[in-house]
Amino acid sequence: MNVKTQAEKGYWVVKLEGRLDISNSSQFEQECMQWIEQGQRRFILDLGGLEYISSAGLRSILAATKKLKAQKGSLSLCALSGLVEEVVTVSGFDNILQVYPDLTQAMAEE
Amino acid sequence: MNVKTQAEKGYWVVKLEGRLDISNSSQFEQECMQWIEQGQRRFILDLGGLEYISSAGLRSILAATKKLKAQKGSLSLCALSGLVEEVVTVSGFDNILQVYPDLTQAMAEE
Amino acid sequence: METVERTFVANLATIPSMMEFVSATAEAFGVHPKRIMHLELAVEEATANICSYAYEIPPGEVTIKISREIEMFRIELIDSGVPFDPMAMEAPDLKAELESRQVGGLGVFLIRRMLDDVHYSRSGTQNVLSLAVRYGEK
Amino acid sequence: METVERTFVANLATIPSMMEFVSATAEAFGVHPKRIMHLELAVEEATANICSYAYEIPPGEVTIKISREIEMFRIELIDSGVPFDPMAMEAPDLKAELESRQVGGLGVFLIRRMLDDVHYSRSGTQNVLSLAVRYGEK
Ligand SMILES: Nc1ncnc2c1ncn2[C@@H]1O[C@H](COP(=O)(O)OP(=O)(O)O)[C@@H](O)[C@H]1O
Ligand SMILES: Nc1ncnc2c1ncn2[C@@H]1O[C@H](COP(=O)(O)OP(=O)(O)O)[C@@H](O)[C@H]1O
Repeated sequence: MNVKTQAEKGYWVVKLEGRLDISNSSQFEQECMQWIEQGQRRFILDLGGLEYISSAGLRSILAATKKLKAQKGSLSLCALSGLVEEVVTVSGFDNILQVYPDLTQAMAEE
Repeated sequence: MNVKTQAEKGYWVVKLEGRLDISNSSQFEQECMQWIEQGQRRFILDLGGLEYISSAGLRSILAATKKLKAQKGSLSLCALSGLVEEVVTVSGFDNILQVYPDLTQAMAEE
Repeated sequence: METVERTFVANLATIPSMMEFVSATAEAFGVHPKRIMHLELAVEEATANICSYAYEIPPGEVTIKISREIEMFRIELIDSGVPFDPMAMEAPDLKAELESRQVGGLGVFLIRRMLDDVHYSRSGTQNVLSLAVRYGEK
Repeated sequence: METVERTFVANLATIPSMMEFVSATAEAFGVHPKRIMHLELAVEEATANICSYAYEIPPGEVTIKISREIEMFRIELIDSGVPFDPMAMEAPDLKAELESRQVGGLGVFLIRRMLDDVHYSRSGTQNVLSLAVRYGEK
């Protein structure tokens, strides 16, 4: 998986590309925790380039979200498609996380 | 790969099962070096259960053989079949190592 | 050839190879790419569980048997771990709020939701989890 | 389906998945088990070299393209690393005594000996290594 980050209009935008699965989810979770420690509070995960996610991937996102909430931060998702959209919907994660069609809307409405 | 060892009639018999390839050859080489440090000198590698070997695998066997020769020890192979036999022959390793049809002959003639 | 089979060491590092075995075979047999993703997901979830929970003394083994049936592409995951019937599990509470949302229980749920046919049987000392999808996009 | 293709990160940890991709596809397309072993060996040797030598700043990528030709099962390994033509290498000295035997140079030699057709081409910024076997035991 490729991870690119960028600070933009007060958001911490994290672009994921490829696959978020059991082989890299704990590393990704650690990275999230580091960004939070470094003071980032308003995360947007841009999943436009993410092709695959498993429950291990969801778990890492959930852990980061809980940590952020505890620090009065937020985490939202945007640009889901294909399997990723399906998994997020089927698992009900779209009920507990904010999900936006694209990055512009995520930054406007969040 | 499964590795089973046994001291028998003055030989250190190492039975390899499965695949000896780039993912496990350096670990195997380390194990050989440890056995040599522990004082084992006359190795027989029983390859009856080995299904696959690559140049990385050959390299680890060659390294162990050189080390043993330097300590006046020896290493021979036995019970080769299928791809393993082919790779050993094609690479000319049967010219530089003793190769026997089975363990009994390896222990008798070495 | 109607059936292929492979046995893997059941540890987390081999899961990518197991997924690759299934998806390459599915691709060769003409399963729709979308359904291959569903299969991959199910294989990751099920094998991750086998690696983590099935064996009292890990790592054990898991055999993947693939059959090209007429209407379905089927895989069977066979392990010799503790008896475990994933079909007997309750679905997680999908309506739970973030704070109370449990991190576990999703894997089995996803397997059941993504595929066209899932069933479990215990055969002697083995768990057999049978997973199938149709070939088309559906 | 006549061609399948997959791109992998070129590092040693993904080699088992690359080998699995090739051998599962070969098995599905009816290549003889003995020839599948030859293919696996060639893929391990060639991809290990790509992972180790091709990229100045590793890891790069390697694409594996598989084609089901009528007489041959063919795979192409495509990387964007430094130009390297393995067919131009000299064979290692197989008669060398143990003491002088070099540990390197065998990989490329095995690829050339085990398969029915091997050729290299440079296409733009890419190395393309084409490897093929017949379907039968031979
Ligand atoms: N193969 C297995 N053998 C024994 N127990 C299992 C097995 N697979 C799953 N379980 C049990 O079922 C629970 C739910 O599994 P799952 O839905 O994959 O979620 P998670 O692994 O995230 O907890 C696990 O926590 C474990 O206790
Ligand atoms: N993809 C590659 N790019 C650049 N150089 C390579 C590549 N593959 C092989 N080589 C060179 O060719 C040599 C021989 O390779 P090989 O026959 O596989 O043996 P080994 O890797 O054991 O040395 C290597 O040592 C390396 O210098």
